[in-house]
Amino acid sequence: MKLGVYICHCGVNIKANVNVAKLTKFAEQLPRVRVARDYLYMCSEPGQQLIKKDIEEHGLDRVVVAACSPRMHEITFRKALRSAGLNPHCLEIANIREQCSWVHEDRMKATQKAQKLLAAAVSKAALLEPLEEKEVEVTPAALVVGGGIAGIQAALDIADTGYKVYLVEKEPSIGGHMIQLDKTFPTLDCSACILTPKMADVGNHPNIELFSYSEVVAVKGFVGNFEVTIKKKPRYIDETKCNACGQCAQYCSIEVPDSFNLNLSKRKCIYIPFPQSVPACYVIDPDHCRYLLTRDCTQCLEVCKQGTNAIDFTQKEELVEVKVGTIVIATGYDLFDVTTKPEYGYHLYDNVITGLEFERLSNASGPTTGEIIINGKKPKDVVFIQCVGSRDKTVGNEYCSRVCCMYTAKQAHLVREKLPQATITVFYMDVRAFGKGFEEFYDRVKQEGVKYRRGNPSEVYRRGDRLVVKAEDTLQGELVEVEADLVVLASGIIPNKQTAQIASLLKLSQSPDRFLLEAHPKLRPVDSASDGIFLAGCCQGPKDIPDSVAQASAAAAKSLIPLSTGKVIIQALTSFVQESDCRGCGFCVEACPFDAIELREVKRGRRVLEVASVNEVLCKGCGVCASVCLSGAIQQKSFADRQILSMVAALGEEYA
Amino acid sequence: MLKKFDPNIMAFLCNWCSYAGADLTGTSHFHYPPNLKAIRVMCTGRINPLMVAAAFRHGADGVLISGCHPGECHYMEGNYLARRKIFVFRNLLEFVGINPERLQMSWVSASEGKKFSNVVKEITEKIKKLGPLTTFDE
Amino acid sequence: MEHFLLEKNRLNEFLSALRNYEVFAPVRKVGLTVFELITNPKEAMLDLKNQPQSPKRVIFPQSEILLVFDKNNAAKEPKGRVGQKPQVVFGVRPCDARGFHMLDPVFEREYPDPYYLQKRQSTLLVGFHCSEPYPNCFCTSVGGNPSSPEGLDILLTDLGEQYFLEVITSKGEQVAKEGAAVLSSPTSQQQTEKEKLSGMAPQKIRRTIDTEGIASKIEKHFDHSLWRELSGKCISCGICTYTCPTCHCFDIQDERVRGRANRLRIWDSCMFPEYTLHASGHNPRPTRTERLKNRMYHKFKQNIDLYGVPGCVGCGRCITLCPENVDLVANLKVIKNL
Amino acid sequence: MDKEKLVNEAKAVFSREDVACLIGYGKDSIGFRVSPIFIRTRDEADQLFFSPLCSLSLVNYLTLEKGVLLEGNKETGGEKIAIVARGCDSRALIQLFAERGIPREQVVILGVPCRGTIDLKKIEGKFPDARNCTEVTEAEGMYYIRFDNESHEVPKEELLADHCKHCAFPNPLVYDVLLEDLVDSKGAAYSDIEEMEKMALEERHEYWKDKFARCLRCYACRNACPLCYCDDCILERVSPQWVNRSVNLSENLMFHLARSYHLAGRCAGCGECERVCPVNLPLMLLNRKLEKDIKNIFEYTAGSNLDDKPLFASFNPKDPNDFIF
Repeated sequence: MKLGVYICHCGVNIKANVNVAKLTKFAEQLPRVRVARDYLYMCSEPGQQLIKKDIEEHGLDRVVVAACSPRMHEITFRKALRSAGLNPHCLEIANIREQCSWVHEDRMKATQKAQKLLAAAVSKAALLEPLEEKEVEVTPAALVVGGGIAGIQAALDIADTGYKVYLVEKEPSIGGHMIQLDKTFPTLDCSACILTPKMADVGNHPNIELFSYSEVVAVKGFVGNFEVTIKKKPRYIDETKCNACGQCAQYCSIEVPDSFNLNLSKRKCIYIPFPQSVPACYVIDPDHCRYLLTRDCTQCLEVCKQGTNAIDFTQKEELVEVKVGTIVIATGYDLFDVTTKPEYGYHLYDNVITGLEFERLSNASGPTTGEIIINGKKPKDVVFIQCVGSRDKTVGNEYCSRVCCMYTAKQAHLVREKLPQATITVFYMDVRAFGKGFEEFYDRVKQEGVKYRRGNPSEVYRRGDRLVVKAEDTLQGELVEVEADLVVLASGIIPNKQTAQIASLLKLSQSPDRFLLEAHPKLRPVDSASDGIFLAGCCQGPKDIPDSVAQASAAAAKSLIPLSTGKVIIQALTSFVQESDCRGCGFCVEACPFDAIELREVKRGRRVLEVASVNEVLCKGCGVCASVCLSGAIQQKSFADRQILSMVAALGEEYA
Repeated sequence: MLKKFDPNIMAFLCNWCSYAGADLTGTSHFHYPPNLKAIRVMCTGRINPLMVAAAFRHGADGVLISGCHPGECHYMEGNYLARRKIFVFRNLLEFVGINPERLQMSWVSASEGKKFSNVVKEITEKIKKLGPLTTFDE
Repeated sequence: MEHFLLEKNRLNEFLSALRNYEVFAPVRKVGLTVFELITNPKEAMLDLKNQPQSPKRVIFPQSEILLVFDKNNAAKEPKGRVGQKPQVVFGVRPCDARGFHMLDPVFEREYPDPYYLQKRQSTLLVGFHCSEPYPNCFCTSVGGNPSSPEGLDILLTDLGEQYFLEVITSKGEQVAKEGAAVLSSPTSQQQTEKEKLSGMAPQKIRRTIDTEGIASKIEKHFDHSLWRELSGKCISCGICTYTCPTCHCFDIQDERVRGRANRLRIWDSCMFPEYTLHASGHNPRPTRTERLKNRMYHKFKQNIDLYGVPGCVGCGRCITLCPENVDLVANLKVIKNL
Repeated sequence: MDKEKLVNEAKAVFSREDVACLIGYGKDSIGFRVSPIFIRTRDEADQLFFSPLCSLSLVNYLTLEKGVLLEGNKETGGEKIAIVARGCDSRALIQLFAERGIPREQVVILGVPCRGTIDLKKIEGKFPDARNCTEVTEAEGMYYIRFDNESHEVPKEELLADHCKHCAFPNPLVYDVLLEDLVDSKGAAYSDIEEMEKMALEERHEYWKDKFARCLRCYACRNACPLCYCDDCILERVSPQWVNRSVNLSENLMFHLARSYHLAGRCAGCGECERVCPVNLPLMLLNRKLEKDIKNIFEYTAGSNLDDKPLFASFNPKDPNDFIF
């Protein structure tokens, strides 16, 4: 066995804190090492050439690279090995940057640690075995979960490329939060105007199969071959027949708060969320429908029978199975629950509202047809409070919601437009106007006579028939009380309440802010940690519309890679069974979280016995099986007991 | 002069959370003592407590096993399975008179770079206080 | 050689006088009687009846470092391998002393083994006449005797208040000199009593077997189905071989821990399946039947062919300590009666 | 135990004609010793007996050199093995069945309710010169022992095997034939373990160091264990080498940590490891310590239920988390 060891300076990132020359000398005397070199940037083209040349000239059969984390460049170096004709899995990386030079101050000790890490990598490398990477076919279809702007964009991009898309939306219509908004900052386009054509495109797209009023309930399989179970909730209306004539709603006698308008108005029990809904199909609210509850009302049924006869009370919940190659998650956000900040009085006063409620008030299709009327009156003094539920450790949200500064500025502008006489005050902590045209818009709003006061209000309370917002103006250094008859709370963004459920369904991780975690914050911002599953929009973190759209298109592009290549390489680090050692106890079968192991009969001499057998396609390579096996028969490739133990032994030695 | 006790601590870190978290510690340049040396595994569920015993036998004064927070395992259950095994093994160690504090387990996510450095600092201090593990010196 | 008398209450003084020797004696450790280096004569427990392990390990330890390697692969002898002082093993039963006699030719002939021989030459055996044999003792059936001095340098016989001390070899004479201050001369009456005890001893042995002709029976019935019955109870553990005073098989292993690399000699046991496992995976003694047969063949056929005596001193440990009561004497009888 | 009943039931087992071999207890000719005997014909069943001296477990013979008991009796065409099993043995059997060591259908179980067995080391220590014991019976806390034409009465406490003192499963949990009426069972008791737990860490360390330093690594504890039945034990392998061959405290401790860990959630409490140890290591303390923790914390008892998932292949999100750093 011939090993090559390659030690990277990473410019000065490693070299500054690790004695690279000493490390190279040290590497030279390690067992089986044929050649040891150090280089400025091992990951660079010339660096990789060094490795390739040595593989060819010295006939190296294992390569150890001491550099940055394997999570950074393992793939880079594997490719280098492959191009030099060596199996890419004959590589071991010693992480002497992230876990050594960057975290230790004492150069001597960092060098000593680097020696140990390198010795461990060398001892493991000697035991590495070439692994075969297998390919599997990809189902040429994608699943998009969530029908907000991100989901819509992703679905359209994928479908336009010619692949089938299943778009699942839990609400009766796609559109998400964006369809509820009035104008969009900073350009002031009408949100619905720019969104509804895209929604219509979804509805009409030959490659998109829309599952509205549906949820994903189970996902099995792996990249290229996901099997998804979708639960279709009964609308009690035949989507193919309903022409959204609206007769039914006229006859329906039950009125319930209209959730689309954030309960600021009422709707009927049989309803369409909003006129441009896609699909353009009514839905019956099962919690309130008299027929469904007590069977004593058939008004809508009667009237519909005279029309398209679309109402069907016999509809049942339906489970549909689809097969897809990739999945885009675009489950969006929820608004921070402002009642958890009781000092702002949202639960007490009707004229304290949230930013989204303001959007509905201001929206021409909203409950007041766009007039800003609260308690029957046009407010004279309007106060906006920013950062409600954002940048606030007391409610567990340390992050900035990224949209509130600008939507507040936009809403202040709308107030100015609609109520030219009103005084408008914005309380803010910092104004973050970082996007294209944002600062200019903020400036414009200030010019329009909107008073920005720096300070985080401590309380909103009623004095007489008016509200008082109490705050410390931290620029003036004074306590201020501002009277208002409308207070708008710029509530922040939190992950959709179903995020945790989605995460466990798809085995995705969540970051501490509870948004879904991307595979890498810089380099893989739209990938999840699971192959074939991508993230778009606010499920990954707060975003404005252009960012959501951009990420959605990125996620679509990423998910198209396996679809268009038609093949994915399944990971090689699966488990394998040494059959002669297997006693067929089935502990691994029980322990495997992926049902990837089964017992299979084999003949051993005259005896027929059962041994474990791994389905490499289902195996995700966690190695749980290997840790419960008493006879050591099942092992994980590249993480076998003997490989791990060799590292343990090497780390236990002292090196000069 | 007595040589100052410089403990040898071995860590088994899961690829997805704690190893990534340790990488983030590096990227963020949070410092911690160099006593701890990590072995990457794909999941804490891979870790067999006998590996811990082997680490002690080969000279570790302390062992850290770190993985994803409960419910966040990349493989769904690996960390839960590991926790159970390590719990039992710690009890066994204690019963034969080896301080169970020498075997630590932590949950460090990919985003908890700061936490990782704190964990390493604390465990290093802890093992320094306990002194060298001499049971396996022979 | 000379005869002396040692007052029992002066035994500690006698042991203390052996300043120039490292003294091994049976000591009681965690409920067991084992031979260990003693620093204080009071530690010695002259519990002859309860020695589950023979003193074989004093000269032929279970694990013995032969060589130490350093980083540059330079090999050297381990420090302090050979005792600085000569050794005395005190409290040896005559059968165990005979055991050393059986080991000697193995390590002397063909390939003289310096590790064994150096220690053997610098070790002196002080034995006790065996007045109370174990229920499973059968030394008289394999050429031994509870009062035999064979293999010993000094033999003590318990006379009640005194020990009758016989010097057997010149090495023993040296020890007697060291302890001369506490030794006196026996009376003729004591001499007679000692001889009487010696004469009675063999009658206390309960178990006997006439080993005449067994070797040829084993040879002849090597493929007999009865071996399978005899080995039915055996669980393939190493107790019989590890407690046997004459078993001497060992394995050589290179081990590396914490940067220290050692070449070791470690006892092996023919009861283990791995003992004959070939690198190919083939095992010529795959089951307990072959292994148990081999052990009996080796002791009662091969050893006689090689060294003229059975490789067994009849100490009975393999019978007493066998957890499943595999009974060597009973098995020999079965074979003999075939 | 009524010998006649035992023999008759054993003979009845052979009348089924599908039983190749019956593993039972036979009186040995020496002292108090009892041996496993392998009955292959109806007539041989007369050799069977059961008394408090039957302290050994026979279950390991089911898996030792798999299938050898069956192959030995080709002419009968038998397929099944019958076995005399006490409470602890039945737990071992359940565990074996659950982990597919042997199929349930292949074993005919003659269940013996057990009042505890005598520690051979204790009784041989008390009567070292006994040549041939002819009878041991138990009544009201006393053993009545007859050997060499003498009769002795000894309090049960004095001779009872340590692991039997704490037995919570005296009755067979699984059987095809029950040989006696069931006996009363106490709950699990762990006073011995609790005592050990009270010791200072250092003190316990010294205690075990002294013990493990004595280990001969004869592997009798493993080979006698009904649940250590891998063809090729990982603790004897050289790649990976979990335990070096050197016999010293470090390696011995490694071996025993691994051995007891491998029995966590599997040990049936039969005490074989301790019984066979030639250097008297109190190995059941380790096994029982784990059994106690596993029972108290995970509510898991090995060998009590055929359908239980293996302890370490299952979890509860509410498993202890306090120890996490």
